[in-house]
Amino acid sequence: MSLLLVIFDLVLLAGIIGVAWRCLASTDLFRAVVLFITFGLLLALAWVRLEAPDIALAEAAIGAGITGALLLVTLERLRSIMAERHSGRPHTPPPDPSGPHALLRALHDPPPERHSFFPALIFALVVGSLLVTALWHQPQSTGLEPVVDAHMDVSGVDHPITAVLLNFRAYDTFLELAIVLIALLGAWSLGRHDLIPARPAPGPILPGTLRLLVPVAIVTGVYVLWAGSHAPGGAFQAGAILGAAGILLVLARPRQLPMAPGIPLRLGITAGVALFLLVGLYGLGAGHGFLGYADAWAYPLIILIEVAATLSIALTLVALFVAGRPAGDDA
Amino acid sequence: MDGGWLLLAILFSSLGPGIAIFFLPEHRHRLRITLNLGGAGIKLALVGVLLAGVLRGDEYQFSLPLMPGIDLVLAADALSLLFASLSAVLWFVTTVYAIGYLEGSPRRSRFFGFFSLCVSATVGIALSGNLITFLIFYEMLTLATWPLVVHRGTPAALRAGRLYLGYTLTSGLVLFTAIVWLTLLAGAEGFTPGGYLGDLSETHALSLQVLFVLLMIGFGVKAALFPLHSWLPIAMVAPAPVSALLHAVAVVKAGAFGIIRVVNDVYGAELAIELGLTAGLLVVAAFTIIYGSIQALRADDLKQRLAFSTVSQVSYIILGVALAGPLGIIGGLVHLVHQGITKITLFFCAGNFAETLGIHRISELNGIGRRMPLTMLAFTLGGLGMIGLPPLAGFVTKWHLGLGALEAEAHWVLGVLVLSSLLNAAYFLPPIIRGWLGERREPWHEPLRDHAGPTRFETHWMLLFPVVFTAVLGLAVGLFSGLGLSPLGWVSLIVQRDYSLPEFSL
Amino acid sequence: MIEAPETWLPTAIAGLVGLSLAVAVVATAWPRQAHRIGLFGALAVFAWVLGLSALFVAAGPEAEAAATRVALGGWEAPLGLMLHLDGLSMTLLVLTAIVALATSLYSLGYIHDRIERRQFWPLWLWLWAGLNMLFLSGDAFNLYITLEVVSLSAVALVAFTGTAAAVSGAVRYLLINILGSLSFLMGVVLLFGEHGVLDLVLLEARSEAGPTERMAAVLMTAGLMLKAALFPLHVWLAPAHGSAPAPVSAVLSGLVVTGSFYLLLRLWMGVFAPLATPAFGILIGLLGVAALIWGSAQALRAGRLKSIVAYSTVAQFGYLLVAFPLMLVDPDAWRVVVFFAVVHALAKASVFLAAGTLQHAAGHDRLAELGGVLRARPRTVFALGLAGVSLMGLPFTGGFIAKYLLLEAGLGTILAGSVIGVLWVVAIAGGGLLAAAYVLRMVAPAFHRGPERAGEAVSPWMDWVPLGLATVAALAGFAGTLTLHTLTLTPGAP
Amino acid sequence: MNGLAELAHTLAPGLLYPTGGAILFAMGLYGLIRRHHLVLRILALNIMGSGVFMVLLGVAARGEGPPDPVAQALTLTGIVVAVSATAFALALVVHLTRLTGHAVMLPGPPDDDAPVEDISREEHHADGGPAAPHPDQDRNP
Repeated sequence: MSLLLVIFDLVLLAGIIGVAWRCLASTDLFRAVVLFITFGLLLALAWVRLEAPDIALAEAAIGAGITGALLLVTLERLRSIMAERHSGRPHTPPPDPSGPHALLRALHDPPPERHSFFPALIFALVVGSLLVTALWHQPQSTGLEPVVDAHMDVSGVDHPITAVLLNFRAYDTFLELAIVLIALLGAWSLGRHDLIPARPAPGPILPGTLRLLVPVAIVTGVYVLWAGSHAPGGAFQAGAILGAAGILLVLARPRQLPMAPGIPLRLGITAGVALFLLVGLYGLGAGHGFLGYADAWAYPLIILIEVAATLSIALTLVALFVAGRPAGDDA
Repeated sequence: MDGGWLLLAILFSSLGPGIAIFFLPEHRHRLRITLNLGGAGIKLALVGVLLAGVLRGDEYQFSLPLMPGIDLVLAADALSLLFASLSAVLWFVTTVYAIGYLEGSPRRSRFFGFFSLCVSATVGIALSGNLITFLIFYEMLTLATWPLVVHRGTPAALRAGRLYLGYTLTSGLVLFTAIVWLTLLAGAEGFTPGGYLGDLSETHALSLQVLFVLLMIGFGVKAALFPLHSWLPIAMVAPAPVSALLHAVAVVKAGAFGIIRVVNDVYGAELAIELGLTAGLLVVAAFTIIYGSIQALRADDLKQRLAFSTVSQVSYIILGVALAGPLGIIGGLVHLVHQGITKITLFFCAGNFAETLGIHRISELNGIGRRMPLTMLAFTLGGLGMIGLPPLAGFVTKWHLGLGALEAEAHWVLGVLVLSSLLNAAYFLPPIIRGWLGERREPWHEPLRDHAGPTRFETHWMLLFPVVFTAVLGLAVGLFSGLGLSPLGWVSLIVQRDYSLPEFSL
Repeated sequence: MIEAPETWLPTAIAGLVGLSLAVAVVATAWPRQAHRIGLFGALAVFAWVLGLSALFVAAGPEAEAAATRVALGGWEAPLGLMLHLDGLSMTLLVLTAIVALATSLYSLGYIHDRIERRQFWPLWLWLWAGLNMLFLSGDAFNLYITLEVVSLSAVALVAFTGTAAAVSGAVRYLLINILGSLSFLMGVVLLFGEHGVLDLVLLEARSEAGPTERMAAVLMTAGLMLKAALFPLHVWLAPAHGSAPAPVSAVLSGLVVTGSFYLLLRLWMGVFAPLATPAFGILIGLLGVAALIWGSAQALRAGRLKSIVAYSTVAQFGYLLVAFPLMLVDPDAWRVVVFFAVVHALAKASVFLAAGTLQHAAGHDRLAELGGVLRARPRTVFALGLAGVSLMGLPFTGGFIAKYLLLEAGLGTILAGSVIGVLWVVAIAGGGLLAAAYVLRMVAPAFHRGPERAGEAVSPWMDWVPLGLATVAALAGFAGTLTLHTLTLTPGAP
Repeated sequence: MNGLAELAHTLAPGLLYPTGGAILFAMGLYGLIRRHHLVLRILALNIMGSGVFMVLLGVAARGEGPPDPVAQALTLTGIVVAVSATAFALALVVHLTRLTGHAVMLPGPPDDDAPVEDISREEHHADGGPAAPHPDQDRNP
């Protein structure tokens, strides 16, 4: 049995490493992205094998799903930019003198130069082997599992990961929400969004599928959110699933990006951090410490925060997919 | 700590107006003059009060801890008062001169701002109570002078500024390193007459020797000791008041004063002789005296000649210190004052010639005595004083240096003194002779009159008054050197206190 | 009734985190008023930090009494996250507050377009909050997160001008930052795998010179050196810092880089202390000398004002590296290093702000064509010069005191018998000359004879704030005793 | 057979996966150095990140009992941070391509003396960088 598992592990790892290698060696960007999405899905499998279903869910939804969508839409944007530059519109600046194949370079990367091969290889080998050596010398520590286990009864939830994320190490989670928000603020500061995600959808299939998919996604998202308190799931996975639904919606409505009103949108993306912070400050005032809850209030507060966080994450991920800020935000 | 505020007040009497002047708009002409002269006057008065106090034997000290082990110490002893009074008097005069000299020229706020900073730094140097404080003001002086050197903004001025900074900052770093090292060895002591390193002479003799060389390099650049002098003649591109200040009061003197402090109050003459340090310094000083004179002989540009003369004359001070006996030190210290007064006169004269008649070269001086008699008279007094004609100031110096040489049994120094006096004569007499006896064929070219209109005197009164004043002062310090409050009398007091000698007459 | 300061400290620390986060969140949610929120928030955070520092110093004189750990949510380590305030973090918090307040005031004048303001302020407030949290964090993984908060907001601000140079600088900066963070995170993971805890104090107690610590040290040091642009991992710095908006450059060169450096220092004084060997110190010191020379050489040939300043950051951080071998001989020297970093941050920020004013007035910052503006704006040039003097380490400035102490430590190592100490002393002394040379390059054109061109009008904020900050940098010399005293309140440090 | 069982025990997930993670980390590093296209570099960084997470989860699964929930929570946080950074990086890449026409970062020091505009001046308005070359773009129905 264990031998079979070992063989499974080895095959899985070989697959992951092989896919990663092909992805990094690829000269065609589209191919690389597809391989990367495959890589993410294989990773999710590995996480299941490592008894981390929460992470597997997150990896599939966020690592492979959302990242994949972001990568694909980026490629689409690059293609359209290069095509526009090539068609020689009057106000385009002169093409980059560094290469006559500027269009090609947008979506292709020529094989790397020979001279960097050995230095890079040796460097990577040294780093990798040192890492492996260090790891093989480590003891079989149990980590913090017993400590978490001992405190589960006062955490307000039944699922240890949720307890860690939203109670024991709530500060990290708060900052994580903040990072998602900052990434969006950064993307918005670059300018208004373009219309690329809203290219006409190829045929009637997508809208048709959507009618089926979006309700399912919403139900799944809400379930995953609710399940988070006692089973694998939680705000991030739910947010990613809802975000994915949102992205599909954006994709399916050609030339009709919803005119997002500025103020509600801002409130929506900040709801998660704002509520989290309010609860945290209340804890500080009430003597439970910053980001602390009274034991009795832990569960409802955690759920409240999770709901707000899910909403904000979903909204932010969709906004990151659209990339630029909506015109409404400047009004 | 009593009276520490007096020291601070002396410092701020120029620092405050200086900072205020920076923020004055260019056209606030009168306010700027008021600030300038007010600051200079207050400083003069305060130094007078301090002088009286020190004469009474009062102690003045101010100290502010900057860091554990680093204190900013201001203190007033007789020696610091010598330099401080010199700066205060000459600053006042130079301020008047500079106001006249720069009348109507642009960027006067900047100029006078840095001018005041420069003097604050000089007074700070004079009043420093320990090496670290000395270094702080010494470096501040470097920085405050640079904008003055490059004030004209010509490529030549900027080149001179770069050279000046290159030399002074490098030497400043050497000095910095040496002082930190010394502090590590001996602790952050204040200046003590007779030195405070005696305990280390057994254990750290080599370190002390190396340190002395480093310190001399650090101070030698500003004091223009050979071979570290090359910046000085090139810095002549600065406006005349700046040259005057650089040569007579601030920069060069700061270097010389540093050397005096190190030999007298850090090492102490005894230790310096014991370690064989003064002998080397003596040779360098003597060489610089001769070298500077010979270079001065070769220069046709008047300011250039004066610059090389400074190189030579400042080394008299160092020569005196290096003789390391009471009489030699009297000669050196008194020359600090005498050279300052005399040299500033000469530079003012050169500035007047240049400003009034556009004359820069010695070969153009023919007959100038008839056009500008007072200035030429002042120049003559200065020149003769430098040569050392009795009873002018220079004679007093050389006389004591000679005595000091005899006392130290360094007879060859007498030869150096005689030779240099001959050389002095050889480069100062020609301009004097030309000025009085030479014939001018063509009419004078009059740039000052052309742009500022006719003047009542031979030149603008603000240019003339300082020249006359310092010339008379130069004459007076020579003539009345026997009085107690003359520079010589004061220097004798310093040496008596430092060497605990009984009252002695000359 | 006045309670002992210790009892208030934990609340005040958590309150600082809460306040700076609240300011950022409110500005994000209400961008229309972001600049007003930013201004009042900046003043509030500044006041809070000053109050906190007063409480902190009052809680001394024992280091243990003043240094405080706050369990967030009431969960003590190893389960929960601890905030950690000691003399080192307190000093850097105060530094951050000063520079950030100046930058905020400056930005009021610099960012005046309505739409730009809405984008700028939330990001800037997040950056500031991130820095505050970085200095207060006492948990290895939380450090990674705060580093990310700082990097992402900093990158967004670099790209803010939207020009090709700025965006390509930002992309490079972002990739480098992600790489650095990942390297750091891998180190954290290794340490976690070995010891099963993330809290820095617990880690420090358990760490020894084993393979895990070695590899973690390599990874985390390399990652932080990347972020701090320490030689030879610095190539990204100049384009990023040089093309960002002026207030952002000031914060990047003054605070963000210092933040990474702070973390390096903290780790090497704590978790990795068993690994510090003389040979390692000498290696780092040599890197520092190389950085000093390379950065100065680049600053001497760069054609743009802000590039010169950016390269000088590389050079000045060389100093900090040179200090590492000194710390091995004289452990007390670390306080000097921090003081130097503080003074550098103040001076560097004011130089960047002054450069921004000139750039704004002239419309560019090409040194060769800047003469007219330099001549017409003596106040800004004075600020540039004053801060430059501090960078050179000349009196009266804070830089002088810092350099004095560094030199003292360097000469101390020579006297203690270390031959290579001569190199450190020469580097410390000579670096000042190189600094003088490039500062002179920036200031000298103001003294050239030529026409004056005041250029575009600048707001009073942009006119006065650089001068004010430069004055603070110069007067920092007088705060030396206080700073060094505060730094002694760091338990566990030598 | 005994040998095989021993081998299987040695190659427990707690050792195997961290090793795999280390390999991914090194591989990502290699790709980051070798590839020039920014999208590929971002992929390389993501692969490095996945390597870190694999080490973390592998380490968490090393003990006898259930895996360490703290490590898993940290990984979750890490993944979200990674996706945020990636999203922002991609937005920057698109913006860069729009401005310069390429999305390649070549090795070596960049040209830092390139002219820089000053946003604080009146004539420059950041009313949508991408919108500038495409006047029809902020037309939202």
